[in-house]
Amino acid sequence: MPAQFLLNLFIAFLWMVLQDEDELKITTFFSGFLVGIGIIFLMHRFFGTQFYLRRLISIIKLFFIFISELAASSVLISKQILSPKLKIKPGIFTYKTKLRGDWEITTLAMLLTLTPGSVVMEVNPEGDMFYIHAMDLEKSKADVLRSIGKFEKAIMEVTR
Amino acid sequence: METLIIILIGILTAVATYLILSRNIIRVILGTAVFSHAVHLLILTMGGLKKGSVPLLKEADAPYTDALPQALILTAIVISFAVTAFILVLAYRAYQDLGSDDLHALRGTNDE
Amino acid sequence: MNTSQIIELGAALLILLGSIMSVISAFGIIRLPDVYTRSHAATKSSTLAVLLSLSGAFVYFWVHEGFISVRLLLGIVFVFLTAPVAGHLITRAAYRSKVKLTDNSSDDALKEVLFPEDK
Amino acid sequence: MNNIIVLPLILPIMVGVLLVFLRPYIRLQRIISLLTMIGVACISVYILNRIQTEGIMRLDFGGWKPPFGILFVADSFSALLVLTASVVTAICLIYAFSSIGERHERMFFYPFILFLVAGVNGSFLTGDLFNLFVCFEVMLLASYVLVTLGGEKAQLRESIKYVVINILSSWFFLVALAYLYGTVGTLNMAHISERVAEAGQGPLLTTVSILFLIVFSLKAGLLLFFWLPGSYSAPPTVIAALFGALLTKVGIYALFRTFTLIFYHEPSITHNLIGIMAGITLIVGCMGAVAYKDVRQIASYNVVIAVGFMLIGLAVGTQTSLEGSIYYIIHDMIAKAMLFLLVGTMIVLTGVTKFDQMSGLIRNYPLFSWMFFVVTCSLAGIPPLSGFVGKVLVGQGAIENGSYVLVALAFISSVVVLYSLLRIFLNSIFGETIISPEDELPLKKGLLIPIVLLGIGTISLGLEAEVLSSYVSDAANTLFNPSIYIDAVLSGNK
Amino acid sequence: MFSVNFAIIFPFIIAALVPFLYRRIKFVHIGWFVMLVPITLFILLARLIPSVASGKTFFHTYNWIPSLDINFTTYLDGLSMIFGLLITGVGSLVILYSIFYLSTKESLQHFYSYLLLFMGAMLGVVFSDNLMVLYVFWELTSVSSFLLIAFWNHRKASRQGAQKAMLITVSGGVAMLVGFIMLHTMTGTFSVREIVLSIRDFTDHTLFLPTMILVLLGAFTKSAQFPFHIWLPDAMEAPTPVSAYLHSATMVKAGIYLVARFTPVFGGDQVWFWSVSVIGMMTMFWGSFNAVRQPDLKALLAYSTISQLGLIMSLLGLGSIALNIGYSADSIIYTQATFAALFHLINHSTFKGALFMVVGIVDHELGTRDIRRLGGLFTLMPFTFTIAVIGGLSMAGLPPFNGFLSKEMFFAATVQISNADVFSLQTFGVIFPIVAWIASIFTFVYCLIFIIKTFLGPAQPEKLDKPIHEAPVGMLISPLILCAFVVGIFFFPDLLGKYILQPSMASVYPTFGDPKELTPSIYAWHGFNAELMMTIGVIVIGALLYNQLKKWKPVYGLFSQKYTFNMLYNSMLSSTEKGSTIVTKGYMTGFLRDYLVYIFVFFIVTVGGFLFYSGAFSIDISTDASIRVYEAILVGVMAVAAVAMLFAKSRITATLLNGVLGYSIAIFFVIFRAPDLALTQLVVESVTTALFLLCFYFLPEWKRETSSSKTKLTNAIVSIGVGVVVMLVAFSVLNYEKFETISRYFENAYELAGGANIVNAILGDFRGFDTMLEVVVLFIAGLGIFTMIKLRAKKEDADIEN
Amino acid sequence: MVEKILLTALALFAFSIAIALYRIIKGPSMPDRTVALDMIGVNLISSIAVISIVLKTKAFLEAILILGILAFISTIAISKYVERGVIVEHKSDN
Amino acid sequence: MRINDVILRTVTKIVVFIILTFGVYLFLSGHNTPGGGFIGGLVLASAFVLLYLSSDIESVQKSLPLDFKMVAAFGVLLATSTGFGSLLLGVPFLSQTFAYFDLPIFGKTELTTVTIFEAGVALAVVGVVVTIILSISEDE
Ligand code: NA
Ligand code: NA
Repeated sequence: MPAQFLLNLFIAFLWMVLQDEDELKITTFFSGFLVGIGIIFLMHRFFGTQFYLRRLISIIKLFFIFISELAASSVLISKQILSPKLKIKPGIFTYKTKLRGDWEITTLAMLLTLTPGSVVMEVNPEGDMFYIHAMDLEKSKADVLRSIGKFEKAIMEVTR
Repeated sequence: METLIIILIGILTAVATYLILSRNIIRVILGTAVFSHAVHLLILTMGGLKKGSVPLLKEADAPYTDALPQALILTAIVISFAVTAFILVLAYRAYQDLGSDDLHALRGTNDE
Repeated sequence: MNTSQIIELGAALLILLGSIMSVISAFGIIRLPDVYTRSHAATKSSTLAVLLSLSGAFVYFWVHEGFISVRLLLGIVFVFLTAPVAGHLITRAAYRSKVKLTDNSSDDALKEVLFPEDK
Repeated sequence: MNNIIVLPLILPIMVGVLLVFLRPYIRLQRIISLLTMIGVACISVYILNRIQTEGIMRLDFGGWKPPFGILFVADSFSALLVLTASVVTAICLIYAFSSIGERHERMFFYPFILFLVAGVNGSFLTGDLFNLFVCFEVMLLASYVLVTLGGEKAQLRESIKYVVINILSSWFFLVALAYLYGTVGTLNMAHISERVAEAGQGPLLTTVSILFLIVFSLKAGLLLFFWLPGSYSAPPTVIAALFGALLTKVGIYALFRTFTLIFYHEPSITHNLIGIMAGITLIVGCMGAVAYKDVRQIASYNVVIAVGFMLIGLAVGTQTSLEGSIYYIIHDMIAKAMLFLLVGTMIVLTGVTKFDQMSGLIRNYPLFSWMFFVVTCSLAGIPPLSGFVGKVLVGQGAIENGSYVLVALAFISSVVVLYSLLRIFLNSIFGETIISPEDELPLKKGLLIPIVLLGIGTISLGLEAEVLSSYVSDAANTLFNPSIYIDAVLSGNK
Repeated sequence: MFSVNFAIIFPFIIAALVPFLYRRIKFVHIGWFVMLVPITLFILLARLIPSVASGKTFFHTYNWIPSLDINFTTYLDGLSMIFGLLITGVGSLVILYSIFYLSTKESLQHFYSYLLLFMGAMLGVVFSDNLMVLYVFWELTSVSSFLLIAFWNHRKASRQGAQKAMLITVSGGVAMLVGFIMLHTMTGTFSVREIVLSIRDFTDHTLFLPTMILVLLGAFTKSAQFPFHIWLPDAMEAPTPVSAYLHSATMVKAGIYLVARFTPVFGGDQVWFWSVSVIGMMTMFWGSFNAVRQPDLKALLAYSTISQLGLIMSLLGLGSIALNIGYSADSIIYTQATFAALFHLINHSTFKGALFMVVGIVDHELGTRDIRRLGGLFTLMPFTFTIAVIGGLSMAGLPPFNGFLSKEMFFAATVQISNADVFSLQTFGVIFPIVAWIASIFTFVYCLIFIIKTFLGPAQPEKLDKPIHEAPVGMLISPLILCAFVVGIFFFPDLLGKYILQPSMASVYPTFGDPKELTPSIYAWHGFNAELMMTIGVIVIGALLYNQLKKWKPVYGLFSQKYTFNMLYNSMLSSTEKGSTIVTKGYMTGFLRDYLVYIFVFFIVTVGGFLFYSGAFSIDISTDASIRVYEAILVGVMAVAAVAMLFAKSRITATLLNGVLGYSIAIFFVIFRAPDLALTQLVVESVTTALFLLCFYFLPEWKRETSSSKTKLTNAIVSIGVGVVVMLVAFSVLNYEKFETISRYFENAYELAGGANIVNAILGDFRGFDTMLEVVVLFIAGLGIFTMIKLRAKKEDADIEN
Repeated sequence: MVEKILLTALALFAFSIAIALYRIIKGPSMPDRTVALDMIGVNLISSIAVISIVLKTKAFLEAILILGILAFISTIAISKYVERGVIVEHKSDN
Repeated sequence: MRINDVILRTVTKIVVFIILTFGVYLFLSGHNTPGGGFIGGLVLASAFVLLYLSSDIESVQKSLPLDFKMVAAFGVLLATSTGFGSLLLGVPFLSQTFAYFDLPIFGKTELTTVTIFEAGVALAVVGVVVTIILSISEDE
């Protein structure tokens, strides 16, 4: 994978030189780098390894999953708040995660917490059990569990 | 605006005065904190409010708002921070050794 | 109305949306029954609100002054990074300092782990 | 280049910080701090003499011309006070060597003392009103630390009051500065003076000046001295001595400076108010001085009395009375340091605090006891000790001005001072010896020498008053004619 | 040429050397060396008598503080010569006497140091021309007297006596000092001679009368005049040589000297005449009246001294009338009073000195001074008895002793004054001879008591600890010499008159031409005139009263002990002390809250009061910047948060509310275009909140304020007052538009200081000095906090001193 | 138009702050107040962003980030205080 | 159940670096935009505060073995000695100079003695704030 990166740099440099400008500009270099990314993405199979920016893509993917979840559940919460009568039954439930390691756990916990309807209250000392507070246990537990599944998958794509 | 802020300063001052007259040391310290809020606003107001743009030369055009009071307040903020830190620690050290946070109990035994 | 003005208007509307979200979540912390549910409102809806308004500002400065504010971007990232941690810590602290859940809470999986003696 | 006039402030600060790095080397700390204070004293002598030949010295920090930058202005008044403060501190340091103990010394005692002096000297020298506030804070913070240093119960108890009241007075100071800036729009004292004169002071500026009066009165212990007796009797002897000698003087200096340089247009209001306050201060100070048996309390109320006395000179406001006050301030710095060292040492030697519990110290510690007698006479203004000249001149000025009530109070107060100290002398120093030779604590030379040095100071200052007279009269002249100061600051940029 | 300045300094130098000499010289009484000082000075002075008698004066100046017109100027004239001779002459005799009186076990080095100190100071008083220097020495006499009275300071009575003497004489001295300063204010000089020359121009000055009274206060306290006489009996705690020297012959006469010296200044004034003569008369009467009832010989002599001082004082008062009338043939007659005063001054020193020494001998040899234990000593103590008789009869005013002469002149003066036709003396003048006569009767009585009860009658050896025996020769020499003078002056008074008194009359009446005219010839016999009749009356009635003493002594019981001046003095001191304690502890409550209330109230009253009183208050909201909705809401938030702090039930709520305030202020800093401030405020507020939380760990949760509702109401009123005053002044300041601020200058920050951020340029450059010190402040606080936490009081240390 | 929208938004943010203040005063529990304080911080961030637009200045953008940082730190501190009383520990349990 | 601070610690690891970078930025840019020694120092200090909050004194001290008192003292010394330099040069105390340089990487750069002064300020602020917090926290 370092080879891919070096190549990308080379492409960017080349791009810059090819522009034949009066002075060396960072912006030119940057655009060359973007061009290089495109080229290498197309050609990465020739290296026999994965595309070196795959993680970036996964991150972006994770981000979008998250944004959509956030928006959806925000609407939900707003409705609940603004409904003339509060009809919620909050509660705490547990979830045992497949994820391991500080970074994975933290990321999942944060995503869970950010999506409305759930807050991670505790992580057990072993780091594999979440205690989650749900805004409306009966209705949103299913939602939350679905989201968790999506998040876990997306996270593992990034980290593993 | 100036009138409003000055009234606010008056309220803050009155509150601070009431707090500083308390028996509890923490209330007294909070009183000093509110006092400094009030005076920082006062310095700014006395220097004239909203009379110009942000005092950054490259950022905006003249006329600029009076920068000198701002510099003075900055100094005052830092000093009052130092003093607050000191008196807080003093308060708890006094509590540790004298066993009270009530200034009535910290009256002191003048002789006779 | 040229394009940049339209975009500016869009940015302003984004901000307005953010402020409305903010008020809603503010209502949330009044209406909702306990600290745990309130923290839902606070950590999420207001995160979204700040996200919206900062994005609006970012767009505005980009369009209006051609200025890409790294600070605003950083601010957005920062809010994202910290808001959930804050929510997590507050609710944990609340529970550990024995702040009660609202009466109509249905389930409490933590109670047996943290305060088995209260059962 | 007048850079030399910043040294009385910057030298103690830098050395103080350096000493933090030298924390384990106590002997080295002692030597360096003493040398610093001696150095500052020498520098101020040099400054004082240069002022006589070249006029007021001024240093524009960063080269920014007044009124835009901050500046130090050294006139004879400031330089005299800086000199006295440095000398007294140097002597007190010697006392500290044998009294304060390693625990304190290891806990940055010397840096704090140096910072205190730096703040005091800075307050004397600065020509900028906001900078005066900052210098006050340097001094105050150092004093907060020193008053609690050691953490005795009484210290903690009294220091809370001391700190809170000083925070309040700093707050008033800022409020006053805000008002002043809102009216005259400047911070340089000479420039303020010019603008106030241009506006003819007027009711609003007079109102603001009263606020300044409150601020500095709190510092000086003029009428609003409630913090003083407690906080001066709680800390270790040497710290109390430095407080007694230096702290109130800074407030007094500020009162003199502001009400001669800036707010001198409405003396019928401001100076009369000062006079009333000084009069009441004298009365209640006198009452306090005879109300207690605790020797430190007595000493503290003597500080209050002296404050009232010195301020009479300002209230009267003639050149003679100003001159008298200046003499008296210098005298009081030396004599009060001496008094506090003496009473503190008495307490250490006897283990009790009230004069009726002590007796016959003169048999055990004759020289020490005579020093007490000297300071008693000196503070009572008995000639030819140092208090005399100031007393006469203040009286003379007040009589010339027709302020007879103040004259009466001032002179009666010196009898009360005599009485209050004579009570200690007769009961503790004289009388049956109750300390048997085997119980007698040795009086270390290190404790006696500084006291004797101060004693020599007060005697020689009285006998050799002429040495000071040209400086003092120049100082009074500058105070009496504000244009001298203003011209030196605002015209002829060097 | 011998300088008088040297005469003054010389004793001081020796006084300083005595302690060192004392350590070196063990084999012989140090007094012998000390005695050389007054002897030398006496001889030096005596050599000048002829020149002074011929009208010459000596004047010498050493600069001391020339810029303040305070110089060490001495002036030797007739008046000062009398005193100089007395001081050195009696001084020599007293030291001689003391050599035998004080054993070498006493701390002689102190004794003689003090004595020399006194001698120098006393010489300084009488020779100084500069009033300030005179005052210096005046106070030094008080100080040295204090030290001598407290010589046996382990005795409580000694200490109390010393304190009383010092307080009264120093107070008088202070009053006199003020008088001197006033004189300077009037005349522009501190020189007595110059004042005498120029005083005529100032007699109408408003300060003239106060000055006179203040100077008299100094004189009266020093000379133990009624009602300030109370210190003198207590001063008898001093060793007897001291009593003989200071408290009869010299120091107490400093007041007399002062009055004599200032007679040419104030003497023409009616007030001067009345106060000096009446106070003198009262003192004379009161002293003699009280002397009679004293069982202690020394106390008897003390009251007798008071009485005699009164006599001299009144004579000076009577004599001053001549100055009012002016120099004329008629007025010469009144100067005789002054002449008598000076004459009696010398006589008194001789016989009273001798009498004190007698008492000293009795006390020293027999161990008591109580006449109830004494009697019949004359057989075993013949020399002492002789001295006592000579001195006592002289005091009683009998021939052939000098007291007779001056007493007669005194009577003559009182009779003359009653015939004067100024100051309504025709009506009131008769009081003088009457009082003089009555007082003289009592004087006669106590003289008899002194002689008879001590030396005659039955001896009471059983009441004495020691056998009755004559004193050693050494102790008798001095009183015998004095007795020689007592007798000698009676026989050769004109010698004294010509050489000593005549030049001093010139000092008192400088405008009266040739002093020879003022110097009468003194005769023992001048026919049967009024004064002789009076003297005979005194003897007859006095003898009768003595005889019937037991019958009328209960009269003294009428003067209750409660209402004596001594009691008044004591109760004044103790009630001052008590009152002060009550008042001081009344307001110095130790409660921080009270102190703060005082300060706030003072602020409200002075600043707020003056704001309205002067009409400085003004308000104008028309120039205000506009208010936006969000600004208004934020102001509301701050106001509510602040007020809510008052009602917060827990400290952390209040802390959070304070945080809200801090953050809101930051947003106002944003609104008011202060980015640096906003940043700083935000960080500082957060760190402060964190500090609060850190410290809360060590502090308990706060309790409800349990103050009374009255306290709370006061607090509320004060708080609102402070808020309102701050606000109103702020409005007025805002409306004050006279000056442009200086900060336009900083807008060139980029050119001047290379910074585009003006605030930062101010902080880092224009006002970098503030910033530097601010860092120091922060550093001190940090270091101080570290120290406060790490350096704790040792548990075992007592809570007295570090 | 844009300005009016922005000022409205500002008023709404300020209104949210006022509501949060009510929660701080009312409580009842400390975590409630913490939540509200956090909320005030977040609204202040938004407000500063909007004010920057209104004043047409970038001078306050630093303040936004700082406020984010500080709100976070304050929340941690208060939570720890509520939870343990100690906010800085000597030595961690684990 | 023991508290598991994993989330806090993990996030802090990132956040602290953001804050530190930002602090340095604020300190350096203060001459032209908001910031400067004080604010920079305060922000840096808050980074340390965050470290102590999320972890504990002992472990922070292990990876950051600084005596913050000395840091503060050094800062004060630095700030005052820029003033002292002017004494040696014979210009008024605390005279600051500035100049523009063309530096290889940074381009046209302004270098001022104020920067040294402000560095001293920043160090002092960091040192003092951390000293205060540590002193209190270490108290028993
Ligand atoms: Na303060
Ligand atoms: Na104004």
